Amino acid sequence: MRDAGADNMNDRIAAACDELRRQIDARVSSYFSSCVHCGLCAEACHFHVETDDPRYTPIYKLEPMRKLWRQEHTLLGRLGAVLGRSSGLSERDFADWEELVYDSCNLCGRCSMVCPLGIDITYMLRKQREAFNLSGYVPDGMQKALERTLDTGSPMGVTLKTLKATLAHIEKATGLTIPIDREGAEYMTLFSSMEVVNFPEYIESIARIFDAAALSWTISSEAFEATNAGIQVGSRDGAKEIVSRAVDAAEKLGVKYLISPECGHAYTAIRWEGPNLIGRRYKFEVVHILELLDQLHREGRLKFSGSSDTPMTLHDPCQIVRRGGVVEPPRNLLHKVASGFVESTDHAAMNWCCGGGGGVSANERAEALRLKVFGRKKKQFEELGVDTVVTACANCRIVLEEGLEHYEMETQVIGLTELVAEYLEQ
Amino acid sequence: MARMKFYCDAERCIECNGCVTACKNENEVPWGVNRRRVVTIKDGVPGERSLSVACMHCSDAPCAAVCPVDCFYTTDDGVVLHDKDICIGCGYCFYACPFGAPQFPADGAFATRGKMDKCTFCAGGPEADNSAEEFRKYGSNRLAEGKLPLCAEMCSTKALLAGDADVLSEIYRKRIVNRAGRVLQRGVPYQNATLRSPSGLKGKASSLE
Amino acid sequence: MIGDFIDGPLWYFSAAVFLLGVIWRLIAILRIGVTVDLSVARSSGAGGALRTLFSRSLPRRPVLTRGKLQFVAGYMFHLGLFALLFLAQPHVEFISRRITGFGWTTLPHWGFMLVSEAAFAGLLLLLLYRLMHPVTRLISRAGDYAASLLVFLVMLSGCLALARAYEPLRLLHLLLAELLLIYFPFSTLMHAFTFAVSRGYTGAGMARKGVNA
Amino acid sequence: MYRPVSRTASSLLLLLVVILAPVPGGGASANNREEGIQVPNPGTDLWREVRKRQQPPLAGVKPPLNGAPGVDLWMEIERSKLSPVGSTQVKSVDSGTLINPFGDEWRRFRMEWLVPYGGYAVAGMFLLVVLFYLIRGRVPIHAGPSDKRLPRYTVYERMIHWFIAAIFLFLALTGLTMLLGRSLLIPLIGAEAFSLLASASKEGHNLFGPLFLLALALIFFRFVRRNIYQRGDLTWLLRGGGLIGSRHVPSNFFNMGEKSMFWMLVLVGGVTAVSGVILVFPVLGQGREIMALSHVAHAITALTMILVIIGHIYIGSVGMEGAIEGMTTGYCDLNWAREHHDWWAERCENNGEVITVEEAFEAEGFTPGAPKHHRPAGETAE
Repeated sequence: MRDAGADNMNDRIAAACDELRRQIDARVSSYFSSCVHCGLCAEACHFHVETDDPRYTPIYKLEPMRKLWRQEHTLLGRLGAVLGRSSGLSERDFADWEELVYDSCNLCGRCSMVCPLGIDITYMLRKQREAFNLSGYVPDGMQKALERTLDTGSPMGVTLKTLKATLAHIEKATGLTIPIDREGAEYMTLFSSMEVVNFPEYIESIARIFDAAALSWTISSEAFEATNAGIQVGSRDGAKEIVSRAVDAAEKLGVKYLISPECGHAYTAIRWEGPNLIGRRYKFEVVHILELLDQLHREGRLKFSGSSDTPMTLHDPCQIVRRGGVVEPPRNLLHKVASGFVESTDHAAMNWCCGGGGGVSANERAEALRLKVFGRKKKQFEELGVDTVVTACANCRIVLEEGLEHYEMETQVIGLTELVAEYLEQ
Repeated sequence: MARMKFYCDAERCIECNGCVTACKNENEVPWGVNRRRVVTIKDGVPGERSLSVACMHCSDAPCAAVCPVDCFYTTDDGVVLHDKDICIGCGYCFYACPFGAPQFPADGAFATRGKMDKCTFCAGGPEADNSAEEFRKYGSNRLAEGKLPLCAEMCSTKALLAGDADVLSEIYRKRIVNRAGRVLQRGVPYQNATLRSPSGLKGKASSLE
Repeated sequence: MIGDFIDGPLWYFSAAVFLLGVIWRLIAILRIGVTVDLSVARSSGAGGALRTLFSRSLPRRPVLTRGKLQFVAGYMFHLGLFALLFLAQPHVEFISRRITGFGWTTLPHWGFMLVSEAAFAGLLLLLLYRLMHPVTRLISRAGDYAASLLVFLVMLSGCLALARAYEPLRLLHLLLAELLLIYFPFSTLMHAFTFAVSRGYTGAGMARKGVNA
Repeated sequence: MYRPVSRTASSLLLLLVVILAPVPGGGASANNREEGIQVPNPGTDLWREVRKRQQPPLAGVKPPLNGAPGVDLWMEIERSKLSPVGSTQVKSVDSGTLINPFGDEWRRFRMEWLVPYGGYAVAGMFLLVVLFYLIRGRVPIHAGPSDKRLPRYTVYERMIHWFIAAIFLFLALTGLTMLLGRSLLIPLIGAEAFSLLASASKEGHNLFGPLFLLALALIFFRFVRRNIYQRGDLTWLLRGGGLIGSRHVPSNFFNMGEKSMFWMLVLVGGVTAVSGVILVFPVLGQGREIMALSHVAHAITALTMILVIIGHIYIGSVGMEGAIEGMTTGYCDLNWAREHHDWWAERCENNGEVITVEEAFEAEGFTPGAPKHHRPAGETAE
């Protein structure tokens, strides 16, 4: 969000530079000190691999931050600045790099896994977005999504009314009661708007699973939205606001656990970044739905009957698996309910991103590029020769579906929770 | 000036290796290097002969001709010497020399070919005569002291001779005459003639002059 | 004489610049600090830091295929250089005489040949890769070339001075090495030390989340 | 007159020498050398006698019985030279051998053939190239430079090309320093400075030598398929690659000349590299004769390569417009390709591989720091 008084462009750039300066911590400084510009990160990035465009080299996307770091944290850089050989960051830098920072990065973290110097590029890009947000060089689509979330509670404009209508529909179909605002419940669950609008099957599935497992759960009418556009745009204030809503609601209801749904950034936001954004630990624990399902199954509260023998593979959502750490639960579940499950090449922590993460799917102008780099997923699926893909992120799911449609592929995409619900022992 | 030469009389050499030892001792030659060696052919069979070989101090030295850095020079006494400060240890002199005189100590950081080392006719090198530096690099400089190479001086049978070529030729000639006389006297083929001076002939085999 | 200067004062000066520079750089980096992560960790960061410190020395398969050349050349250069630096007989001699007071086993001739060939081939190939590949061409800065070139010159002068009979050649090698030491703390050559910090941070951060990085 | 005394080795050497340059032999200078000896010298007398006796005796004439006492002995040594003749307490390479007659042949080869003619050949080649440039000028792209590009060499191909180029240049310079330095450099810089330079050259040459073998292997495996001779290559040869007459001779990715250079490099360069390895490791126990022979092979093949590469560098740089871009940027001008490698260009065009200058420029990753939408318009790849 822009400050009211910072309409002046120079002020905005100065504020952005200040922010960037603040973002440079010991980690960032050690990363830039270590980088030898070997270019290996490019070989891990689907944007480079699919386009062969050298500008999509991950570390190159951090050039503004590196420039500032060099000027203020290295002797030669400071010397250059004193001698007037180099100037600070200009508006031009922000304008030039907006596309590289927002359109061509999913914050998927694949580059961070391969850097021989151990540089976490994603960590820095996430920080750089904070400065870009202040400079005003942010894609409209993403900015609007954030504003809508802050105004209406959902990036897609889903209101409580919409949710209630969906829930009523589900209650009717399943004959179950979905508890809302039940104080003292053990678990509170969040949804992503995408699920409410596009994949109500997910809500129906968890209702049935939780019923089967006799789980004490509830939904808060005050905060049911899990997605956090603030994290994607790089708006600390926005992200904090969105996280606080969920935290406040959960603490008000006194739940022990907060369930993060099948949504990538939602998990990162509430599980890993949330406490840092609000500046304190929660009074509850955050669990991912897949972790919970795996745990319920292990505890014997969840039993399966039969399994699908359709050959299928898992698309690991970056923020849940690689950047979230939920690596084994989806696999444990799949081995129970899908006998035809096969791992694709480059799976788990090295999976290729769908191309829509990091807010790219909300960025209309990046659509052509996103579809182009989806070619990587296409090749991955074709190599494996599997027609069904399971995933656990609503955003991945919609991006996969769009990409498959674009390339006229017959591959089906299904949600893991739904698959689990299907083989639930009644 | 004189022309210094070696001459080894195969009829006299008894393969005692005294010359080799003398050389090593006098010049403190580095490990793995032998400036002089005694080669025995037909070892253990009739016609066995031994020769003590080192640098022959050729008048037109092949080593000097092929040296890429031009480190060889011939002294006024006709001794072929080389400058170890110039030598790069390429080994070309070793390829060109008919007698296998140039030797290469394992030197440098990794025991590759070091600077070439060979017989100096006990004449040292380009450094000041009998300086410590000269001794370290090339060994003794007996010539500067008016002495002949120690190998020849130590030879117990006087098979190995060193000195002015004119004098050596004279000795050589006398020995042939002496031996030829024995051949004529006894009527044996030259190859079978014994080497000792016959008692009947007066002092013809002396090499004392 | 210039030789005495290179062998004496300049050597001590460059060694001091190197030592103090590296320490200063590391302190400067660590002094900035990181904010305490309030999220509940899955596992301790220390184990992850240690793990990543070593795991990143091995390539991951998906990138190994695409970056084959860099890995092969990179290994050749780095391993070769390390062996040359710490196992070559003149270096051990130098270190033992000037720094430690004791020496250790050195490489035999064939071993020296092998590692120096590998180091030279690796460095040349990496430098050419930097010059030829669109990605590295785009992201490389003057400092990267300067560092590569300086290291190459140090290696080359060292190899020219192998006969160990020519003082000027040894001094040239020493001079270049001194320049390298002086340049070291202010260049990307610092990665020789900061890689441990970077890997540690990343490893710890990822281990908290439960991912082996 | 000079005649070979060592059997296999010398006949091989003779063959090489005869092939290299049929210039009248070194007999005259050999005589001069012998005349130069005025002082009586038992060692040389002996040696000369051996040589004389080596000649087949005339029918019915027996050598004098008591000509010289040592000669029969040295004759014996000489005759059985190829088997170990002597035993000695000194254990080192060839220490049992009393005479190495091949040394003299090698000396003659090096001093009377290799150094002078090698030097003249290199200088002559330079002169030839300059003359050619003055007469013929730079071969232009007749249709003029276009704004289209064809991808010609991949990153890897360019890398290994410049890899072998750098190594070759270093080896050629250090090699020529050692070969010609005594004649050319010692008069200029003195023996001591040259000794330092020669030592550095020798150590550098020895260290970089094995890398050439590696680079050669990389080049061979990468380019061999495109260098197999095919139909049309003969026509190219017959018309002298277009030098004879003004018409261009069609060719594929590589033309006949380039293919021949490739094979020359692989075969001749292979000999250079292998003989070099034999010379680099004197510790393997190989005798002087093998080393001297290796040196002969090394020198002849290396000089051949140097001469050819001078031509290669000329035609690849100043000699022809548009020739070097393929190796630096990876892309070549479409018109250049059409004029020099038309079959290949046609195939590429049919495959739709033609791109614009701007596209090539971006793909190369030039001009760091400027993202493409802010790159000044009209800037070219040059």
